[in-house]
Amino acid sequence: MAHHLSRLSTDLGARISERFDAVVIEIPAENLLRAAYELREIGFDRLGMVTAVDLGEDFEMVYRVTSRSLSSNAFVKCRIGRVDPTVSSLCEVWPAANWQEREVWDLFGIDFAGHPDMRRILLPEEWPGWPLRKDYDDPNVIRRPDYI
Amino acid sequence: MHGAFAQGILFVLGLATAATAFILLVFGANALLSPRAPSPEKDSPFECGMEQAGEPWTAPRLRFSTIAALFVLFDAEAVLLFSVATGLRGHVTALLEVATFVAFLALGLAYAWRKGALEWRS
Amino acid sequence: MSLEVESRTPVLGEDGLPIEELVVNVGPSHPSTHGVGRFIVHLDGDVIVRCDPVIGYLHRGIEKMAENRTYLQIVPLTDRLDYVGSMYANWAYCRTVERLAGIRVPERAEYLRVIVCELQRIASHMMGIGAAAADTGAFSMFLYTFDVRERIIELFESLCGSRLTYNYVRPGGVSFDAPEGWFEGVSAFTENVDAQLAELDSLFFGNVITRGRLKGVAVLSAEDAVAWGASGPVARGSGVNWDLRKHDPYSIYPRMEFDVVVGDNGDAYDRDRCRLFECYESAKIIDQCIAQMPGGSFKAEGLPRLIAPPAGDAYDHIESARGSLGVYLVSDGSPRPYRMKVRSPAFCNLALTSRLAVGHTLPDLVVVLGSLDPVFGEIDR
Amino acid sequence: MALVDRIGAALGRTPGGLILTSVDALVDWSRGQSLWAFPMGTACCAMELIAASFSKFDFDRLGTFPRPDPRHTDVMILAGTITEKMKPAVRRLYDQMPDPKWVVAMGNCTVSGGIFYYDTYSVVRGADTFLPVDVYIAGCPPRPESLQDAIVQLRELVKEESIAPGRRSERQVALPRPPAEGGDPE
Repeated sequence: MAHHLSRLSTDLGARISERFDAVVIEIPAENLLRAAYELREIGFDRLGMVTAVDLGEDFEMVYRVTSRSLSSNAFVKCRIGRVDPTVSSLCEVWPAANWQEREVWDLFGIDFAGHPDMRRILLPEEWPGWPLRKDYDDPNVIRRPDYI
Repeated sequence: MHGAFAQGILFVLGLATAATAFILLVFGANALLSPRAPSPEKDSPFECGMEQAGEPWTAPRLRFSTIAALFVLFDAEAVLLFSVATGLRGHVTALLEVATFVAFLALGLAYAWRKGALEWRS
Repeated sequence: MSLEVESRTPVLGEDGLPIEELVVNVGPSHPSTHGVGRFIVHLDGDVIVRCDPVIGYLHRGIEKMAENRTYLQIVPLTDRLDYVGSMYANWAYCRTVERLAGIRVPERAEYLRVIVCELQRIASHMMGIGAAAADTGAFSMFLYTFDVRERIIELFESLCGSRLTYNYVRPGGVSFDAPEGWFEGVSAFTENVDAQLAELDSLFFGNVITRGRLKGVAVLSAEDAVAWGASGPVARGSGVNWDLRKHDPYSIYPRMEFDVVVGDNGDAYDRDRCRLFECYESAKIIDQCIAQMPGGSFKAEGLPRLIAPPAGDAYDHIESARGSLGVYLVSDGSPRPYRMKVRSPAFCNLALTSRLAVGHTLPDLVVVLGSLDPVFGEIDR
Repeated sequence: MALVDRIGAALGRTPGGLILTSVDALVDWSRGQSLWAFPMGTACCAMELIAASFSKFDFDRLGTFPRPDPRHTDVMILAGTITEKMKPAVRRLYDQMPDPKWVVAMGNCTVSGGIFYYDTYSVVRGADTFLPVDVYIAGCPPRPESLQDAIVQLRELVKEESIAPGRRSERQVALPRPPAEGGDPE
């Protein structure tokens, strides 16, 4: 498995670390699309999950891909800046990303360049703000009192 | 003959009046006793809770009308066959007449089939 | 609040005449959408030209709520995700917390979890097949499948006291041990479930009207199923041999012998039938679990009251009735997760409707939805 | 003024209102025995509503027949969480129901937002903020028996309706009604 990914780290600047259950691949955001094509060639034909984490100063995109032939899983992570966050859309590599990217756009406000149908999917169209960001404040949200 | 005939007529008239009376009673009670509170939202068309997504006044497809015409045609044929079947039971010549009648209509059906009028989708 | 319909560019039909599309709204309150999904359907006559799903009518923001609750308080939230099979979300979430915090779960708890989740699979499939049957007119089938489901709900009620939102699987084990006599009840259930499933099979799938309505509708190819991320009976119905219990084994599934049900031509008939045959396999698994049931405690000892796992992230998934249900947790060392993401199988399966429904008639849209078995609590989260 | 209001008013003026009360009793009894339900099922309570209408708990013996069409129904059973995106749809479906109509709020989410009260941005905290709710059922989800008990309790409320306009029993006045802006066209 590791030699497959070695090409990734050499020409795409990926940092690969092995965890007991999955390979974690950190990719600079501009090489994400080429890395995705590369991964699909290697055999990662299933995109399981697309999500984002608001780390305060920037966002971290987390993709989880699975390869049935190699029977192994991989996390692909990349960091994007907080101001006007955009990342290339992986719809043409794995169509499964279509709806999940729309959900990340809907809840985080991260734009996906090249997405065929970039609309909100869960919230009404005219919903102000991006709810899952840490700095999202909504007047009618009632905070739960901290008993613990 | 006279008695049975009158009895038949009475029976039919009695049935008709009973049916209409029942319907008038039910709908009349409903019209009398149900409250009226008309409002623009109440009259808006029901589309699963949403506003109407597009106006319903669109031109229907041609195939609906061809299928309807064919149905009326063969339905009329069936109606005629009923009268023939009851009236001319047991005569050989009747069989021939009915056979030619049905043959002509079968010819029409075969023509429609060949022309593809029965295909629902192109 | 209506979705603005684009300007009417005349689409030319095959006979050159402009087609005026009839736009119909199969909206949130509709018996055949199995919940609050909305499908804006563009019709040419009664043939669907375009169908785009609108979801989010049950989006409660569970992922945002989870960021302000401790790890134990999130378990009742996961019950409300896939409310037809709430044991799954419990288990997927608890596996991720255990992986994050490094908690070892005793053997007996793993066996109880597998028994409970396989029972839940039968109950969830009974709802899925019943609803799909009711949509094609076989309403009595829905009553028959609900009879089986009610028996399972009675077993759950005697186990953890609730009919639908069980809150049974907790990080580190399960909340209650099985009361005595419960295992006899379960094995009594699995004994005659095979006969009932055979009856359902002949009642619905043997019926010639069902074959006419379901066969050949919404054919999903294996490549599309994998490319669009479909999983569970939807993917297996079109020949994708991928079942997490077998191909990415977790818990004690390696000790169980069962076979993965795979359909061949990927139409609505195969998907629904795969669900029914999976119930046979689940019954087999339950019997084996009861046979090998070990003693011992049902909860990990020495578990701190307030679980505060070390900083890091973890992802784990299980094979739920709808597919691979995964939970991704990011923790920053505090007793509250920093981020929780639920990877919902029904969400990815529903994305297929816009491709599967095109070309079919409007009544077939109901069959397509029935075969995808959406549950909107899990889709909208 | 519908014909029935004039009849009701006229009957009301008869001495002692004997005829009006007897007509009311007959009308209310017949309505109470066949309250057709509009299953506004959104979340988990919908599963219990389905379980309640099937053979084990059998809603039909109370005369309650689930009809998914607002035009055919008298009671709207709100089963499940109502979100901001769903609120206009629920309000429109309530408006499209013919009079006389009642609302049963089933489950904690419709009564007060329930488990989704805190920290959510998209849940309506209680159906009575925009709908006139008549019977509240606690439970998450409530058992089918408590749902059927709600319909039996609703019959008491139905018994207080009158065909003469303007007669509202104190129990109906005491029920919380939504503020005027989202108000019921009382």
